[in-house]
Amino acid sequence: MKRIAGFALNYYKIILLFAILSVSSSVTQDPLQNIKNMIMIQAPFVMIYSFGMTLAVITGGLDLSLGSVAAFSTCAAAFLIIKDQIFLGIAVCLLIGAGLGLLNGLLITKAKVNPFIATYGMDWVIRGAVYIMMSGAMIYHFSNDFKIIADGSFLGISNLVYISVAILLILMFVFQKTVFGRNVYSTGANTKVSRLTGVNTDLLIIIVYMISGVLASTSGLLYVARLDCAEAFLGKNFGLQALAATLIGGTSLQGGKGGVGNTVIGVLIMVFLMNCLNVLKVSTLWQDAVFGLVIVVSALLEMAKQRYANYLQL
Amino acid sequence: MKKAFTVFLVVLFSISVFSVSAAPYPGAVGKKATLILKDLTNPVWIQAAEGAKAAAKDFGMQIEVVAPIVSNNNDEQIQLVQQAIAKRKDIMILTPADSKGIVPAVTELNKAKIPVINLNTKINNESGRANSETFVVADNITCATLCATELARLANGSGEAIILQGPSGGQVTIDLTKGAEDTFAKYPGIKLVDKKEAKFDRATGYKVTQDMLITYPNLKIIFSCNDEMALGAVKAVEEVGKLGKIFIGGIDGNKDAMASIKEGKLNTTVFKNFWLQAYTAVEAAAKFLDGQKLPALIPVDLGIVTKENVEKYLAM
Amino acid sequence: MKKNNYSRYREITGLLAGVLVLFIFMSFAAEGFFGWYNLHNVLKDLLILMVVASGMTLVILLGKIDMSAGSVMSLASIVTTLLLSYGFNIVFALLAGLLAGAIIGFLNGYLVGVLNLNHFVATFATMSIAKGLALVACNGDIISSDSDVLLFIGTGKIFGLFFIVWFAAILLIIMFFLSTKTKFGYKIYSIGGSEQVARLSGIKTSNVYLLTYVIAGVLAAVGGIFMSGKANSGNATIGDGYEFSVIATVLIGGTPFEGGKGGLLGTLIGAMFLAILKNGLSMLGFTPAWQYALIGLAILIAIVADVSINERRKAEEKRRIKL
Amino acid sequence: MDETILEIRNISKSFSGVPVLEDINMCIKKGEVHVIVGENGAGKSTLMKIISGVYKKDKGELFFEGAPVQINSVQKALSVGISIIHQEFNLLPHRTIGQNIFLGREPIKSHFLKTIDYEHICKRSKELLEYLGLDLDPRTLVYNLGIAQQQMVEVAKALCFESKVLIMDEPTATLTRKETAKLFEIIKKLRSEGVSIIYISHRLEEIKQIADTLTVLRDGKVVGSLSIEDASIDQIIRMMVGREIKDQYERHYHTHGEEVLRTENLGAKRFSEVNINLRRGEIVGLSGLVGAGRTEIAKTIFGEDAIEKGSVYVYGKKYNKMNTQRATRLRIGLVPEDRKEEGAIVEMSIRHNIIHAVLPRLFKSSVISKKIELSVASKYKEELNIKAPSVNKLVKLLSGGNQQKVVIAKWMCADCEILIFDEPTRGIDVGAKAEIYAIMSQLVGKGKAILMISSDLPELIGMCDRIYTLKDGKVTAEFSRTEATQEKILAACV
Repeated sequence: MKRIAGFALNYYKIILLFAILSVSSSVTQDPLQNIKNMIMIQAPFVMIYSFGMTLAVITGGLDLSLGSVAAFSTCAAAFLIIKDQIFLGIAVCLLIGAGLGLLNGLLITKAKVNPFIATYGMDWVIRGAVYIMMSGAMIYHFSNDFKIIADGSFLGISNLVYISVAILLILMFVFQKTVFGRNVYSTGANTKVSRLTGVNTDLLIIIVYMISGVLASTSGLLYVARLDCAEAFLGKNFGLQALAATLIGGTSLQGGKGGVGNTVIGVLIMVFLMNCLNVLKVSTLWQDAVFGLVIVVSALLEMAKQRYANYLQL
Repeated sequence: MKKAFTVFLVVLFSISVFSVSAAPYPGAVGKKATLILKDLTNPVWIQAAEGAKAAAKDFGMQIEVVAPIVSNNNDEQIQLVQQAIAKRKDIMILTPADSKGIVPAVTELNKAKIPVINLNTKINNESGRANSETFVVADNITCATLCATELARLANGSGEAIILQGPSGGQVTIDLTKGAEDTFAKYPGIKLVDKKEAKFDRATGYKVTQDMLITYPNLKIIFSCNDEMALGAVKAVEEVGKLGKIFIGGIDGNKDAMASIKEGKLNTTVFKNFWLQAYTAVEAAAKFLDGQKLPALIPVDLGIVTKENVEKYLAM
Repeated sequence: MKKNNYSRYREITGLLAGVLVLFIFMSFAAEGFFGWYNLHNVLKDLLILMVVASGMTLVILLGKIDMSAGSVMSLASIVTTLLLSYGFNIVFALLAGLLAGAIIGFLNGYLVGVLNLNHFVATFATMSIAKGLALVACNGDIISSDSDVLLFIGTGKIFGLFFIVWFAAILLIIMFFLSTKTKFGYKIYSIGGSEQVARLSGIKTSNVYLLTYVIAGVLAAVGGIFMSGKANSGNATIGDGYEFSVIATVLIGGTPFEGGKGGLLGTLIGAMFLAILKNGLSMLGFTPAWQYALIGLAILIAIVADVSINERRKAEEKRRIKL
Repeated sequence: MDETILEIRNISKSFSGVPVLEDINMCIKKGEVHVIVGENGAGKSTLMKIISGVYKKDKGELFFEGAPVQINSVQKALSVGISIIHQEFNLLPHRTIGQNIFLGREPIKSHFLKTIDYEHICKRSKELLEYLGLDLDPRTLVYNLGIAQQQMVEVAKALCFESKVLIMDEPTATLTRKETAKLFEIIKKLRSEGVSIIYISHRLEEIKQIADTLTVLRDGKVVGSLSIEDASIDQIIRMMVGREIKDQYERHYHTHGEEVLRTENLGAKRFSEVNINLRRGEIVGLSGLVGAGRTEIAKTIFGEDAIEKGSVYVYGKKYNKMNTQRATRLRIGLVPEDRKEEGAIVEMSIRHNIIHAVLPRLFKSSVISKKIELSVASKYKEELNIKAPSVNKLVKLLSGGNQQKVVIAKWMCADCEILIFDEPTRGIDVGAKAEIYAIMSQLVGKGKAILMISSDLPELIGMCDRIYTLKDGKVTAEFSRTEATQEKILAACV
């Protein structure tokens, strides 16, 4: 009995995932296409910017400016891409993402502003800047060479999957297997100890926010490529959605725990659940309430899991 | 020197006299007006601001165009109304984000004796406390009716339909949904199977449509509360190869929506002509200030854009 | 003795000076800003913000956060107007609105104080739950109210001052009293200062968490009812994003996330800062796009200034005390 | 006088399966000063925390004034009449003195509104402060106070409970001689008023001055209780340690190598004009009262705090600026005082912590090999005898001594040449203490240099080759191993 409970606690998210999937599959006529939609198209977008949030959360902070960073960088880049300077445009987009991340990081480490309010303030500033920059314009009808990034597929699998899996693998490698990643975790768990062990914690945190910015602009770029339009209000709900996915995935706000792997599960739960509600024909009005419940329940289960793990170790 | 100055003054005077005499509504010249919009970050509303400014220039009025920071926020609109009263504006052109919630602010305008020109969305005046001089009609219920009728025509009056909505609880969503629902109800063959929130956002519209295509394989009509979501839906429908089988309609008349119609992807949209709306409203304000009587309703030509007439709208 | 009183308020004098400068600048620069009509309205709006922020201040003094404040406003607005539209008595409807806030507050307090869930996660979840409940209750519709009482709450005047001003002033005096003069207020500061010390002093922390979150919920509900009074209608989007403004207000007012220091007076000045800034920028004719950027910048500058002043003090104090 | 006020019967307590107290029996009489002595880790503080309701006992009973009492919360202990001055400060820095003194039991003005009578708080606090001979305004915020003043506020806090049993856990650790004398006066006054005082101290010389009865604890057991007239210092020490003191400090002295660290007129916030040096194969002690600037010197050398004046020479090279990255690159390691907050990441595993400092050097390609990581971590776990089933165990689940060994292992693993130990044995049981001494000894044997900070004078004298004494941020004296005695050092510190 105890063993079953332990198993359930350790793998409850996977169990939940399959439960949701089987419900939604049983009511749809084309479950395969449905799963394909979710995994190949819907999840990758959310995943990439959620990774950014996850990394920020691992350092013990959070990044509420993801959406506006995505909007600003893609809108700026779109001016170039529309003139068919695709590579330059992409480079500019990612650079702007990194630059805005740098600003966040500097505010947090050097000016010592709490990450919550720092990234929230930055969100306003950047969003304002992109509105001013676009002043009501939209940029659309990009060339196919650019759109193929998000639209194309290889061996029947969407490019989005390749891109997001590649990003996932790189991030997993960097954050699980390298000295840099290890130090990020240590810094998140206890910044002071890490600094007293000779880690340049400020630099690490800045780099993480830069990566987070780059991830935000990457996902923004993919949206632009997929939907063929760059506009100023892209990503208004990125921040809160990414936070929800990260929390459902089980990355703790205390920092130093969890990881992008968890967030994959968190994103899948979110996407599957949203889809499940849709195919079950549940009114959209219920969505918010259901999400709130899922976050509470997963946080409580996560806590139970921690207690159980501690209990086992004693 | 003195002479030169006199000449200068005379020239200046004659210019001003000339310009006044050229103005169609002399009573409006130099008057201060405020136009409150629902939003000033969205392209279509920025067009409206441009229209209003053009009109103000034509009629020699001073106009200030404002909007809430958070789009469609009623409370901020109330604050903007109060600011306009504080600035003692001569006339107010108001586009309420919430037709019920704006009522107390309009009451205040009435008390301050600032005439109100109602634009776009009707102020709910059931209580009789929110009087406006005229209503420049480009309201969403009419838009929704136009679009839904066109979609129903395309679908030969039968089939399953869904509505993609803006943020739940917002006035725009409520009105558009009502217009579409009422219209579809007139066709016994059309079954409205679902309404889904897609936040006025292209990406969300795309994602929700994917789910809807799975849930309702026989879907025939997608009514979208704005062009953004409609274009997201087009993308989703295109990917499953059902373009032409499913009829998609949007609202607003964005440039890229019309481009999409031209390509034969999006089926229809309602050209709300925000520029003209605002221009008409400011003109109505000028007429009122000039002492002319205004009709209760001033319709603005809302065009239903289809593949056949899209060239005309694109040229505008 | 004088010196000590001074040091107690020293932390907010800088901000107060900033507010004054802002006020004077706006009075000269913005047409229509300096006038009773406008200032009266600014006062009303800042007091609505302040009512919600005073609940948030208590929560942040505890070292926690309440992300659900905005959603609670929407929920209270919907509950009240919905009951009114069903023909219930106004008093009953208002109480029900407040009760809705209290229930969400209790849920927050229970999750945080009793189940020991992370406060951000817990209130982030109840934020969705409360918003969802509001949407479900009103079926996604705006609810109009014919109640003159509700309208009076939002726009009515007594002796030339808005009802909201009177009510909020009384409420704030009570809150100020509660937080500085009562046992409960002392407990909040103690727990925020150090939960361990508070425990060792025999304070039952979970009760304080529960009560504080309930108060924050009720005050958010009051804010929501004020807002629906101003519009004389109920709207499930009334409080969208409001929690962020409220948290920014509290932080600008010098109550940091660590808890245990700061207080309502600072928050009041923070609310003045934001309200004057918003009104003034709008009066100056900045477009929403520019307002976005400038408000964000102002928040960052205010916080950075506050942090850099406190940072120096903190370095001092770290060497002196170990907790 | 002979009336028993508090009786402790068969109290046992264990943490994470490690017994800390076993079958403790003790009698506290009314109006006596009962001193409890014992080494760090003997269980004194734990016992006091059980009596004052902070911890729950596993087994045993408490009798107060002859009747059994269940003390299961701090509140309960206070209501019975037991209060405690903890070893660590329990003050809120952003509250006033008055508010701190009355923390948790503020006087109420109106029962209906539950308002606090701040006037009364200030008046009563003022009285208490005057009683303690302090001229302070009760409205002062605590963070404006010095360490000694804070300690006196703690005393005032306990006094105002009007308790029948007052526990003082090392109250004089941070006080000057004058303040200590004042405190003793107060203790005597309280005793004459019938208050029983349980007094915990390390300073044996104090005990003779104030104690009526003495109980010695060792390894969680009562070794014996005796009246103060019957006790000699030697006897107490023997009871405390259970063996001759010299056994503990296993030192082999070596010839000293070249100088590796020197400070030249080093100054920062809490100290100035500090000139000390450190050679290979040498343990140098820093002694001084809490607040004298010992930890600050260590942190400045290590680069955590900024150098404001002067410079640090490492291996003969001059540095006017230092940061922790540079310090670690120079193979300096700091074992800080606060293990859980500054020493180890307790939420992470032993393995993570051990290889934390060596990471960039161990994995030059920056890719971590789990195999190497495991083997390195296991090697140090074995070498330092860290008691844990595996290196994957979380540090927070280890005992204090093993946590400290993990921190030391971190620096040994990074092959540090210069190690700074700040209170390395605080709160560690006797066995582990000896192990840590052995490790230190072994390190200097290998030619490393150690700077050691400790409040435990016998430990300093036993371990160090040289000792610097500090007072108010200035070096007051330097003693060689042969010169150093407790009396001399103390005299130079106060």
